[in-house]
Amino acid sequence: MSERAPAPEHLLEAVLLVSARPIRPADLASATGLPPEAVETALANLSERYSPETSGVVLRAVAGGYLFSTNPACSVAVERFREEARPAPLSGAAHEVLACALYLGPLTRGAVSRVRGVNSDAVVRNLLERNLLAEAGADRDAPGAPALLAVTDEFLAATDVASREDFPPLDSLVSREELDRVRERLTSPEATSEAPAGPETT
Amino acid sequence: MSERAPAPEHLLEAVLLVSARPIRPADLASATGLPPEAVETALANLSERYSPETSGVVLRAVAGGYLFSTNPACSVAVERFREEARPAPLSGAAHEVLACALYLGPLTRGAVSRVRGVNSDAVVRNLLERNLLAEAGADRDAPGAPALLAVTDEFLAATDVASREDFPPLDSLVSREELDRVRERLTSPEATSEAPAGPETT
Amino acid sequence: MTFESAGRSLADFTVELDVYSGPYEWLLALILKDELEIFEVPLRELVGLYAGSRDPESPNALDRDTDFAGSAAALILLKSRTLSPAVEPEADGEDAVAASPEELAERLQEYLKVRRAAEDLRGRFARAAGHYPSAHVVPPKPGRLRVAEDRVALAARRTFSRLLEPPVRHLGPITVTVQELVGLIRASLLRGPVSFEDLTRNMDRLRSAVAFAAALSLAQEGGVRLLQPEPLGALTLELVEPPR
Repeated sequence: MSERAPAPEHLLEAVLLVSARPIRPADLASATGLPPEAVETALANLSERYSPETSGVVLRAVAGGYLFSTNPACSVAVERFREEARPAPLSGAAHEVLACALYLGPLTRGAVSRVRGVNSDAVVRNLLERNLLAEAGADRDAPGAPALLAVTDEFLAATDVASREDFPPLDSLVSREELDRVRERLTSPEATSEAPAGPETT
Repeated sequence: MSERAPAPEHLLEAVLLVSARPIRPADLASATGLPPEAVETALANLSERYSPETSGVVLRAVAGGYLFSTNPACSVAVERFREEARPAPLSGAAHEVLACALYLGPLTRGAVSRVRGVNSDAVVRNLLERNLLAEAGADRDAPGAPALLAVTDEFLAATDVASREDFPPLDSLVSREELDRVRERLTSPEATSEAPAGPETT
Repeated sequence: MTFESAGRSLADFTVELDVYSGPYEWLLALILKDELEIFEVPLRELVGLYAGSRDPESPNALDRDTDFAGSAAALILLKSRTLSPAVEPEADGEDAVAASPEELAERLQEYLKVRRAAEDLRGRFARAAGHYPSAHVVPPKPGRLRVAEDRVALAARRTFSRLLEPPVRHLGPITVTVQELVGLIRASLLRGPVSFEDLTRNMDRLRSAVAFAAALSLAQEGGVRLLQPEPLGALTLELVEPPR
């Protein structure tokens, strides 16, 4: 191999950056492929590098695992950033998924993907994170009882409408035949779905 | 004053940790309350601390702002930790459509298809889904006012450039001689001559 | 005829035919823009050229093959479509008008630039891959996000009225090549003229479509004559005697 393997500390830093939850040393070892002792040593080094005295990012040992957090000394800046940050605008795909949940919901991830004709799991995940969609019960009739997705009050607040009834009715938007086609796609069983099959993330 | 104010670098680190999108220097200044020059200096220091050679977390200048990302040298560990495969690379057609939007855009789907000589709607759809393209207004002069497509900040981040100006100018990509050869070949009389029967080769 | 050594993709595949010499991709562009008669392009020769340029050891051999097979299939389709009697060109008024060579040159020049830009982008994407953002994101304050009501309605209209692309899974993998069927047609014709119906009696639809394209290709190259006494009537193939 012409390239040097990254240092154990670097591997841990990268994994710690992409986890919002504490990671157990055993999981760090299995992700990085490092022996447990190497993980221990690297964590000790990182604790120094990411200490409250030396950094705005601190490495905390919590709940049996390790986690990056902001240094409490910097919390004013973080809070102000949060106040001022402009939320990322919604994509066209996100609008489509919201329209599905608003007009056809509550419905499963699979149903969203079938109606749109394209795997929508990533977009759904993003909308859940942003609190515009929420899981509202489960479809007990489907195998694995997948969660049902619905729009949230926060979504309604973001659109500035008083209630769902303020949105134009569905039949004013699309024709009878088109609606029938949508319903057909909606109720077609998971197994014969033509929507690109993505891994079901549950 | 009993507590010392955190160093500018620490304030920036904390704010950078809590954003998945590039933050403009002006927004960093406003969140941290630092003067722009102090932000500049601190960013320069952080670029060294979080460089690909020295860290598993790297500070990138992309899409007009600054962003913490994992070091690509550590991506295998990250992907193993998240149990997520790296997204499939884009097709050649997708790269062409993005090149159209970047250099000739904002432009309509029809214009993209005309430049490429093939219908590009499906490719466009996929790129909208991946947030690399977005609809930015509409062409009011065309019948039906078709949407105009433009590249997004996600596109700039995914191609690792700070701004559009970092792309080479379109005219620099092909040499004058090559372009002349195309013209010559197409406008010379032989180019349209009748084909004699092909030779038997089997 | 020559070709430059195979590179990363079909971008390096250069062909020299009587009607055209230059990059394969431009040939495709020319044909797709109706600027080069599809009949003038000897498909079999093209396949031969490609086969000769193949490097099975190359790491992206499969990609290249797939790209080529895809474009060759498009050419076959185009060729057969062009021959079928009642197909109108696309109702795209502006494009239906034959462009002058100057206009075409301009468009191809632009396309070439876009091609190069696409290659440049491919490299940039590849170099930037593997960057993952922080997961420690704080959510923005509730109420800061605005969602435009009319955009949701518009998205509903778009989503619910979209035609799904027809499923193609039932077509299965394409396991037949034009060369194969060219060989088969030649062999059948050694015993005398054959009707297209007899030739394709035991073939599925895909094979007969490719057989048709192969027959057209042979006819165009002058090795085979196609006889069809009346429009849409029975089609007979016969071997053309080589000149002595």
